[in-house]
Amino acid sequence: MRKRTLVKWILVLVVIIAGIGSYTTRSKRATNQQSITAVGSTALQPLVEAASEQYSAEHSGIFINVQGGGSGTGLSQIESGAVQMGNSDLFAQEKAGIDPQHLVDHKIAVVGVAPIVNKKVGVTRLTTSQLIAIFTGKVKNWRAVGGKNIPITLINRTQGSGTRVTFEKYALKGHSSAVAQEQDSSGTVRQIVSSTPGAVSYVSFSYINKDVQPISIDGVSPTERNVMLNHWKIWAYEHIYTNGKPTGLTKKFLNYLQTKHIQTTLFNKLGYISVKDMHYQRTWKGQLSKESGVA
Amino acid sequence: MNRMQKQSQVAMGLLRAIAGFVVLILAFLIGYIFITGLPNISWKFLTSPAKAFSAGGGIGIQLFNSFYLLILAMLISLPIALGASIYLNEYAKDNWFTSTIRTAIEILSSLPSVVVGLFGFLLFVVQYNFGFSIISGALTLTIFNLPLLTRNIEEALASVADDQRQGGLGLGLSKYETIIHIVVPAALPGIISGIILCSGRVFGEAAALIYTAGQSAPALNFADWNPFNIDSPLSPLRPAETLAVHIWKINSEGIMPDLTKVSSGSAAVLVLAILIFNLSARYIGRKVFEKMTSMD
Amino acid sequence: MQTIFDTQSNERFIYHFNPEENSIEMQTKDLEISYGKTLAMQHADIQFKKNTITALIGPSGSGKSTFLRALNRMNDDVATVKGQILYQGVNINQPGIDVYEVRRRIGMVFQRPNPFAKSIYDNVTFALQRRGVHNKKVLDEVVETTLKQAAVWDQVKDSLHKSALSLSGGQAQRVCIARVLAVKPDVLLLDEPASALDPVSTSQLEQTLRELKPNYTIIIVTHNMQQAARLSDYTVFFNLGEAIEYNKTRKIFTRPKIQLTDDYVSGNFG
Amino acid sequence: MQNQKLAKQLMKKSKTARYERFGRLLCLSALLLIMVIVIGIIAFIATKGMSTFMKDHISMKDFFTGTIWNPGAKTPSGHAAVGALPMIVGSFLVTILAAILSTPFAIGTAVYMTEISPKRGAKILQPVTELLVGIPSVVYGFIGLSVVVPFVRNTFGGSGFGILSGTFVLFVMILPTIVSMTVDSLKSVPTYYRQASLALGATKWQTIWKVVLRAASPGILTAVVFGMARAFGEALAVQMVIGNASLMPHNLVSPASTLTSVLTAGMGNTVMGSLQNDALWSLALVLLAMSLFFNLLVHFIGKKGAFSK
Repeated sequence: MRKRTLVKWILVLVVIIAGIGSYTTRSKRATNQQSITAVGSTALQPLVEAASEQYSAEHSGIFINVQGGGSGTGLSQIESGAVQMGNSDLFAQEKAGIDPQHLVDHKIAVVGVAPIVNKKVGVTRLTTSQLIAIFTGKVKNWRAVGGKNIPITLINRTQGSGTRVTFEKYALKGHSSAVAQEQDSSGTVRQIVSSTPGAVSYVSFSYINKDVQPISIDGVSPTERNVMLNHWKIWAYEHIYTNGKPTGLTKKFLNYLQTKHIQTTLFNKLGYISVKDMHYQRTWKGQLSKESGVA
Repeated sequence: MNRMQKQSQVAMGLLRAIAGFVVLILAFLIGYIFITGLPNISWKFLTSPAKAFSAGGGIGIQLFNSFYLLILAMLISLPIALGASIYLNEYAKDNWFTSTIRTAIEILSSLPSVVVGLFGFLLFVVQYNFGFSIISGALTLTIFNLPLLTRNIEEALASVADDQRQGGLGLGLSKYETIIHIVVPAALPGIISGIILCSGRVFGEAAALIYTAGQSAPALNFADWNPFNIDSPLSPLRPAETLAVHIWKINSEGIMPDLTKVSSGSAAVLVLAILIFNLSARYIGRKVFEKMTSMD
Repeated sequence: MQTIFDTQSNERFIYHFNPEENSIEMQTKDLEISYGKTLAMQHADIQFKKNTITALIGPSGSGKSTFLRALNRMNDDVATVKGQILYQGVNINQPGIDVYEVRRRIGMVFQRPNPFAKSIYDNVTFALQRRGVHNKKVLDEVVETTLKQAAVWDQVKDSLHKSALSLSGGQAQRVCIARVLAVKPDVLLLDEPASALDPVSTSQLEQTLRELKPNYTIIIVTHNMQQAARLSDYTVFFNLGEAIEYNKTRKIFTRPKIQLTDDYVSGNFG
Repeated sequence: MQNQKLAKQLMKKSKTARYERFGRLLCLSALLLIMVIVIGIIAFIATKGMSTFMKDHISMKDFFTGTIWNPGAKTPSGHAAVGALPMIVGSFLVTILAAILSTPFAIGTAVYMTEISPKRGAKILQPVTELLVGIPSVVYGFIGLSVVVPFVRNTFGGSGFGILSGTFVLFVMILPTIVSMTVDSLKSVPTYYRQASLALGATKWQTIWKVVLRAASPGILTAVVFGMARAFGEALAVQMVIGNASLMPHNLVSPASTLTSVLTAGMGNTVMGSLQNDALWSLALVLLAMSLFFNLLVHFIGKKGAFSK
């Protein structure tokens, strides 16, 4: 018993010494390390994360912490100043409960959104009015729009999701989708559409793969080229917001995201469209102006 | 009498069938996870870092994070849960106040973990400014874990026969000494299985961690074990995506081409890890128990 | 010698020792025990003589175990105890008394053998270790003396570091007695210590108690009237929460003063 | 006098007594810490959840009886579209059905593990059930999506998404919890109960049914409550198979939603402090209130059971 007490004290001592030792010998980098945090949109997360890794690799002692959490979280956290960058799929103005006054928008990329259907419905093209009829629940069977005799299963993204807002605004011309199944992630939506007969939903271009059938609207197919020319109307910006003008590391990193190197390599891999390649710009209210390049 | 015997036989048969059916379900589940997952597991998969959008990513860091967070969360929550369950089981009088506490704890355990996660987010990440970090995650997991752990330990303590306690008291020992040195060791098998149960839950938890430990796993320098350096694996202030969070993330937003492979492989690794964890915890528990019951 | 005959009812007879006699180890005065609102024991005025064995007998629910447990305040958490409990003249049922010290001096052995999930050695030395005795020599000696006193040394001396859970009932019970002896009590309280034992173990246990008598004051609750008759010097008969008769054992079993006692010891009820 | 010396010795606070006070305090503070956390979370959810009614002035009636969920918008009849009824009904149905379905299975399995074949139970079933607790919900969800949903679609019709699929997935998910806790409570029934019953000539089945299960019933009830609690709080898995549509369920195979699924899905997409966000916290508050209700109900049943025994 007494031996045990001794052992206990020795252990405590060792831990303390180890603690002091490791504190004093901590790497010199630690003292001049810089770290910033980006939070928000899960759609933008992979891009920012990949860019931050490259940036950290190129600049030692820099630490960029990229988290998801959703656009709502991104905007609330940047508004409250808890983080340095807030990632969002939507304009801050489009989001209820956000005061956009102090927020500075940095449009990082453009994503296209396309309707997708289960491969067995036998439909590859629709008109806008057909699409609206389907999503508002007026048409209930694929036969009515030239497909097979399969009932339509509607799958929505969650209310407030950027993809859904974009889709309702530009594909359904402002109509709200009928109340139906909701899923809160693109991956799940794709999985459900690919496995459920008669399912229809919408995802951003990067999620389209061989398991699902993308739909052309009014004869325009969902391609990046068509988005750049605004022939394909269903697209949106990916934003990084800062609280006030960006400074220091945040500014450097945002600039880094705009470099040609990143925009050509990472963007292509992820299926994003560079803002520079766009022939048009759009305000949050949807007004178009024929200008290319970044703001 | 004969009819009774027959009834008993039928009932026994039914019970066996039920148990068999449950085993079948469980076997199917585990089989499904392993069959889809195991072929994707390789040494490289287990050790290399994840890739966001190209094939061939691994889960090395996530695996380490999962274990590290689990250990931290357990280190924090175990003493608290033990103390609380001792109080509830041994000291608290059986009155409305105690039952209110019990009810409150039970209710807490039914909250969706995302709520606990958001609570942790607002408290630790934002309020205390710990950021998306291991420490935020571990504290949130502690909150998530405490109710069930307390409950399980209390159950284990309650199953120790009263004469053990009286034996201690009859020797002039304090209640506390009796509990710590006699009741707790006697309850150890039950406590360990409670810990295993909770560890499994913690290990597989995603929603509570998304907003606290974060969903990114920056590269770690496995040569540097100084917890004060931010790229050290031990650093409590680095963000740490766990395996369960990783599975959740790639399933919901992943765009890498080998998504299903990574996802099913990760799930199999997770289940495997829990299996190994369970077996070793059991083994250690038995050893500890043997040690306590034989030699000092 | 002085006896008090309860004149209020002819149904009680409580033997009292001469107050000058300095050999009373324990004594209760007007003890009243209740569980919540239920009264479990009242008017208990019993004296226990030093270095004797006193048996407490009575039918189930007569309060004998409750009474025994009150003597070293084991009932503290569950029951309310009123009245005085004198131990060597000191009232131990008063606030400020350190119950742990009381229980050390007045040890208790229980109905079912309850060895701890530890080795035999640790079972015996545990309480001492908790009280800060760590000297191995001292502990070894205590283990040997107490196990010898409890008459179990020869059977376990080669397996002291084996788990006490592996012992048979009789051996376990005697290890439990050794465990109590290790803290050097003055009084031993035993609550039906033989009820879970076979006849051979029981007679060994009784022999052990006889051997302990010169050094300890022993109070034993028993269901077994033969056991009370052959083992004890004094006997208290309880019924329905009252001490009905207290006298020398010989008298209780041969010439009880109270009819109820007669009925009980001759097996008419209980 | 010797008497006084002894009295002094007995009146002195011994080391043991101090140790006892210290230990008791330690345990109490652990419990208080948990209480602070519990109260903190409950207060946190309550304030957040009440602000829908206090700050945003939504009427309770609209919230609890409305069937259209689109916070921020108006229903066609001009009320605020924060009708939580579909989710409440959905949560209720899924939880109750899953509990009803899994309780007999869990009890059967637990009885098998403790009464019929303890060896096999300890060797195979217990590790397996403990293993299952650790499988992340998202994996359950995906297995549900690829196995249960098609099964329900092909067997019962509909799209496969709905209460029924949710029930099946939850059934498997809460099974381990209920089984292991039931096993614990069965084990704590003293062996002599069984022996006494068998000695009276009761068959094994009668012993199990009339003695063991009866004696363990409070523990089993607790196990079921905990199972239901898990079902209640479960989000990710249910969300994938229930369809997650805030519609009143008209049958078991039509898409529905639960409080947790809507809550989890919506949290990241709303802005803290906005009506949309507050409404989600109100759902959390409802969840809290409902599990309180269940809890009290079971305690009540447990007490009744204890009396009739």
